[in-house]
Amino acid sequence: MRLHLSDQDAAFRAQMREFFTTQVPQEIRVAGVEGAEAPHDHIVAAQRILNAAGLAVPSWPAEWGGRDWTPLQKHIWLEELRFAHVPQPLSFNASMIGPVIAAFGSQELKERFLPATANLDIWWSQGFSEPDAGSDLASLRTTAVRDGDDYIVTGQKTWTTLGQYGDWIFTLVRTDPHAPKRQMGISMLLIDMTSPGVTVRPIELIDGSVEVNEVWFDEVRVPANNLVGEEGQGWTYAKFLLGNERVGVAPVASIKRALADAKEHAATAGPGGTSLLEDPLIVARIADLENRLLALELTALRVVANSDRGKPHPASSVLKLTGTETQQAVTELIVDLAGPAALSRGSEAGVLPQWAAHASPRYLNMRKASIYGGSNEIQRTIIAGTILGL
Amino acid sequence: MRLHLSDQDAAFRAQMREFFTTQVPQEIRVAGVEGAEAPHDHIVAAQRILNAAGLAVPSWPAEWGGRDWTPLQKHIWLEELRFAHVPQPLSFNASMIGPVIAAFGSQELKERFLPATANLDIWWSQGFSEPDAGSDLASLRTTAVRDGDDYIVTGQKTWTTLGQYGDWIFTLVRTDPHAPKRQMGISMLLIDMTSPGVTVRPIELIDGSVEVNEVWFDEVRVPANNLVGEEGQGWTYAKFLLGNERVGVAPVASIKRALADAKEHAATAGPGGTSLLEDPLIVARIADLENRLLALELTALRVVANSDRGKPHPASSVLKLTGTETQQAVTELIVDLAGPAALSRGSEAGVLPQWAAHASPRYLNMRKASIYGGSNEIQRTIIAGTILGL
Amino acid sequence: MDFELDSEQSALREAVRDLLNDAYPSTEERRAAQADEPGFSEKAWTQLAEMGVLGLPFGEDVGGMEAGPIEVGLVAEELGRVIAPEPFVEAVVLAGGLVDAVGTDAQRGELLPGLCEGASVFAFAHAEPGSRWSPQASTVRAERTGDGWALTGVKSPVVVGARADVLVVSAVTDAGTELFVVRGEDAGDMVAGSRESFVTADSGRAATITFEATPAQLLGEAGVDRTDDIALALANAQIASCREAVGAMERALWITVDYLKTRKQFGVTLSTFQALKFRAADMYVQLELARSVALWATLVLDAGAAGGARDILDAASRASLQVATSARHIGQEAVQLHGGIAMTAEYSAGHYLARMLVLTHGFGDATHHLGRLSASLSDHEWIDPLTYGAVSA
Amino acid sequence: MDFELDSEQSALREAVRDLLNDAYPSTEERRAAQADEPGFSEKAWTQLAEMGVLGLPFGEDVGGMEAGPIEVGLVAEELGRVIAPEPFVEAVVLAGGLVDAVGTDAQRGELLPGLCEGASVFAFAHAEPGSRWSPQASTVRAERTGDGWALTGVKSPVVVGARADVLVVSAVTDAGTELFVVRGEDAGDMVAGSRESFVTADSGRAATITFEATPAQLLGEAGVDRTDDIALALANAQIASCREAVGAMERALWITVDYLKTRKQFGVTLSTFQALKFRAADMYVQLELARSVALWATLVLDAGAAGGARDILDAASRASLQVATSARHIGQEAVQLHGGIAMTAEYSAGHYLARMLVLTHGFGDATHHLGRLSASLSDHEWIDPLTYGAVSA
Repeated sequence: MRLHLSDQDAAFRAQMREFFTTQVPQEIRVAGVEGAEAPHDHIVAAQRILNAAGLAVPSWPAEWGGRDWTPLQKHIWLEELRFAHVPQPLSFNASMIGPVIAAFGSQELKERFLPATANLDIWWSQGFSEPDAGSDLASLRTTAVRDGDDYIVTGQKTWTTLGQYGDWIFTLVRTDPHAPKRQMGISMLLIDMTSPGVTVRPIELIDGSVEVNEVWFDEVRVPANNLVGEEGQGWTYAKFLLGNERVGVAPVASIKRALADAKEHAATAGPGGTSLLEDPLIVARIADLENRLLALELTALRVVANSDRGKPHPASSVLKLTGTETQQAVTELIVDLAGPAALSRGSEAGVLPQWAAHASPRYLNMRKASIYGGSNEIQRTIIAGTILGL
Repeated sequence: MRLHLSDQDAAFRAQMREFFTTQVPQEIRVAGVEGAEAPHDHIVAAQRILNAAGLAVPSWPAEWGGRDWTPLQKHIWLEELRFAHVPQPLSFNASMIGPVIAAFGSQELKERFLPATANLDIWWSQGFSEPDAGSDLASLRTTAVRDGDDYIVTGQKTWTTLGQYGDWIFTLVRTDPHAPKRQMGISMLLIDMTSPGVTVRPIELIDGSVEVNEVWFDEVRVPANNLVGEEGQGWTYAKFLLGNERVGVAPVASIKRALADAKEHAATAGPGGTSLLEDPLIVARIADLENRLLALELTALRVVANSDRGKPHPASSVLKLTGTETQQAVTELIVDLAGPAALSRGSEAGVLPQWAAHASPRYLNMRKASIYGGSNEIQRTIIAGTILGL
Repeated sequence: MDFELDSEQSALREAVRDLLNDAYPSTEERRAAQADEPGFSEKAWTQLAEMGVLGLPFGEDVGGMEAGPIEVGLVAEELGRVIAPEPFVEAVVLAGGLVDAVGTDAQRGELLPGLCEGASVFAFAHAEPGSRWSPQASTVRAERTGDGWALTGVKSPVVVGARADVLVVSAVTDAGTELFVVRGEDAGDMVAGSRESFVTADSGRAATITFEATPAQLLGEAGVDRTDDIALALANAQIASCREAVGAMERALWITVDYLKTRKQFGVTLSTFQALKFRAADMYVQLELARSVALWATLVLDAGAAGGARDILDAASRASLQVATSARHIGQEAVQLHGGIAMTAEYSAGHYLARMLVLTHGFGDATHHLGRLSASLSDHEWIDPLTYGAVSA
Repeated sequence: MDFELDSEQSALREAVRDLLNDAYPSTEERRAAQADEPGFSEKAWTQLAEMGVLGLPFGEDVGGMEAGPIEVGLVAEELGRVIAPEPFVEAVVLAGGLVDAVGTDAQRGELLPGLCEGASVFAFAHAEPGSRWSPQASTVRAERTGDGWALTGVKSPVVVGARADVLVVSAVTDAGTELFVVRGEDAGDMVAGSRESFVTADSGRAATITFEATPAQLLGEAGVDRTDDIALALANAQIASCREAVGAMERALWITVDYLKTRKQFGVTLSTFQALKFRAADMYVQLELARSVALWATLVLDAGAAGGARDILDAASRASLQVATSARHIGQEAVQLHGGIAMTAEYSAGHYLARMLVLTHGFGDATHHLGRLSASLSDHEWIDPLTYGAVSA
């Protein structure tokens, strides 16, 4: 057991910090400071800078731009990136479809898609969820019927995050409606979103933002060579894709930055610019959150340290659950720090501080964290079943 | 809608407060101040004083000592009694078997038992729970087999609170093992605990106290005229008995007294007799608990006010749940106020304040509150099912 | 002690409920009403006026109904049930209440009839950037100009501040904090200064109002510090706001229960999952606790004449602490138990969360009120809710 | 950064685990050990000494093993797993640690070998009635008597204070707080004054010790205020205590999980109830969070030489806050999910709750440590756990 980083890892950390804070322009990083999601063009610009430096897709195979880093180094890379407010490489590209194509795609698919995916020349969207499925992904109803060299795809996807920017979409479709188990008839298909018959409709969220979309496929003709791997194996690839990330499950550094910013804001958020850090109840809330975050970070580090030995650490299931709860608690804190200004929905009225004006929409938006990507109820089911054997 | 008590009820309240604080000797009331359960002889003495004044069993029919009070008056009576630290009339007598005998017993049973029950000349114990039943009361296995004018009772009961003092025990026994539904073969039988074959074994609890007991019946011969009401109707009587109390479900005044005492203790519990009420986190905890208790009290008052109209108020199910949680939270607070003295188990070492020395055993003991008498899980099931229709 | 409505009050509740159910049968109508300025339905506002609701707390001499906090509270609760965007609490209870309490008879007679009739919308311009629920003004100043006054400074956020034609404004004077009235020429303009409307977290509207030597009329007698009047008016509005939140909580719970009963996942309805049922039960517990304290605070207001302001401010903080705690719990659980659909603006659950956020934040959040109650902890040995508002025994 | 034990450490853990599993295969043996004075098993104490456990943190010159916080922590965690009543943390880590840190070489050589061999039991007599986890003495005073010292005043509670034959006592002197050693003539008596043993909430033993001009030997050099030494020793013990609590939490969780799997109610095992499963999952989350911070605090201690006492005290408070929160949650849920049986002394779950209460209370409760962390909140922008105990960058 040893607390400190090895000299090598400490140097790696310094190098990452140096790169992110000096090589990524300030105007790209600063938008995040006030708590809003990074805008589309910042995400693209940041990923291209990272990719040029070989820092966009470190988890991929080396021949496609990956780095032979240890899990701890990947963790450090991601946490330093987040802490510097650099927009994270688009997860649909870097963490989802990229690794799947690299692992299961044909050589042709790899050459066609991986470089453009790493460089965010293609903006990928995810077409998994369907309107009535919720957490029950395998009940999907979008069909792909083989017709010569094509599939004809018909159906509807929803919760397609940032789908309004999508160039391509990776989808789960039902190719065999008669498969003995419903997981078996599913395939993974890559679809050009400019194809005739594809319609994208943005869904307005409760904070007034547009982040997710519905995507309709009306007899969309898709070349069969856009199939990933084998027909009927889509469920396997999807599980690989969703279980791929051991590192970064909980956005520790993002929460840490948000909490540090909140503390800084609190120092002048009192009447007449006085400090709210004179209020012992507010101080205790922040101190308590710092400690919860510390526990989360250390648990993430334990999971990372253990991944070194090749087996996933059982505590990894804790990270999503605790990570979202901590993240949400910080947004609640910021709403309360904002005081009367929390009535705002982030408008540019000018006289209210930006962080305060954005506090409520951010809080409302972050309620999604415990729902999307495997709800906290699903996480508890996994812990009870997989770890406790209940 | 009106906040204040009517003049009549206000006078009633003053009268009760006057009686409890002047007619019940201080030495009986003071024992409760330090947070321990009232001793056996105090309970007996208090109930006899109350009974002599017609204040022991107000909910019974008037001919057996009851009073024609409104639900609000009964509430006031109980809360003033608790707030004055008067040991409450033994619930097994006053709230449980007394009303059952009055409602379902023969005239002979009434005359034989009710006056002695009201005056605590008989100390009743409850024989419902069995070792493997838990919350599933109807699975009981103690049998009563008819033999001439007697029943022969064999089996085991457990969790018999204060059974070590019991003169008589009211039991649920299975008289018909072949009944089509297991609830139907159950009868209620009154058993003299001095009968041959009755054995009582005290169970030590985690706080070192002895409060509950196991009771064995080894072919105990019980006269058949000790049967309450009709054979096979025991489940109905038990439900009547357990659902009898609309008033007093949550011991609001006891919690209020404990919290007020805690606040008083806190004022000198700091180093060198200084006040812990200088510590804003402790102050906030107490203020928060006072408000939770207020919400509980007002909810209890709403339930009482509504009982006036004859239908049970749906919010009554909330009282047990919130009452036990609040009660337990106060014991947690007191443990923390006690500081290092909380290591004690209530011993009479002398140099530690009694309230502080008793803090931990009290805390441990009160964990029972959310388990006994319908666990909080059962309460949630009732709320979800009965009120929400889930 | 009695928690039941009398028959007139019940009739009022039914009438208001019917009106609001007609106005807002679904989320769609509410979204439509909030889509454009002023962020609520002028038609519903007029209907409420016609029913007498906008004049409830005022005397018959100014066109009001001479009713009390109980009637005000039940209206607020009904508004909360459908999360109606009409600014009843802000315009009538708060701004109107201040005019009624502080204004001269002439001012009351001049201003309040318009409010009662629905012709006028009031707003209380009080919060300032950086202020935190203080009853005092701090940066907006009033200066004498000949026989009148002029205001300078920024107020924000002011709920319905752009739409209002009567602004009640707090400002610093030599006497402390005094109150002023600024009337728009029409609904859109002031004589001097500017108003900028923005969308609020619950899709309503508030404004940033900049006064630049804006002519204003002093409300009431000159030279009187109005801090206590403002504190009492805020407490009044806060209690009504708590009732509005209780109405919203109740609906949010039942919407969630209905969803659990009908929504299928993994082949069964969600209501078969015990963990979800238990969480719905906990929501119910939180609702009933909040309802109890909010009703009680209404009764303390109702009994308030004898007991004075201190009990009312205390009761308002007590209600706010419980209601804020319950509302956050219920709002968040309503969204979580629904899942993704509740994140969308097309569905109602998220709007309930957003509305409850605003309702439990406009007059101080839970931490704020816990701090206030902490400060007075040593004033009492215990709390006896039945003696509030009475002459101390 | 590495959270794994090396092979020697793993071997130590296995050996300690085997010893303790033999000593306490069930609740019955533990109850028997606690039934009479001194409240723990002298036999197990001797066995731990034979294994070298009681000398772990001390130098070889005094018969110790020259091991560090990592070894101490893993032993504490094993003791916690079976909630063994042996006073390893109090006697070895705390009282022994003070003698080691503050005592002269002569004193170390005189006292510590007996502790390492198991012949001697140490206690730290520090808490005073009314004191609240301060590193200073306040009412017990030491006076010079010729060439020695005499102590007067009351210490309580002193864990294993009646059994201990070497008492390390804090007392007020002109220098501030100094440390003294009082040795019993034999296990039962002191030269002057009295010790009264009482049962603790976890069925162990503590004592009230009354000093009446009791002769005492000064520990270490004269005239040095020992407040910082005491604070550091308390932090050491506190971190070990956190590890002990983590061991207890882990077992409490698994006992509960086993119960849910086997106990039948309403005709099915409790594990079929989703609400109970989810609560077990939440217990696991609390366990892992507590384990992470407690392990980290051990590592901060281990790295401590470079970073100094402040980081260690801070880490101890951070660990204590999380561990106290988790332990209360897990302990209470373990009892609740068991139901009535857990309230009985014959069953283990309640003992785990009681033991965790004591473990998370002896060195300050959650509110106390949250208060400490609040006081230093503005000292840092954020927390970087990997740079603790290092020379500040």
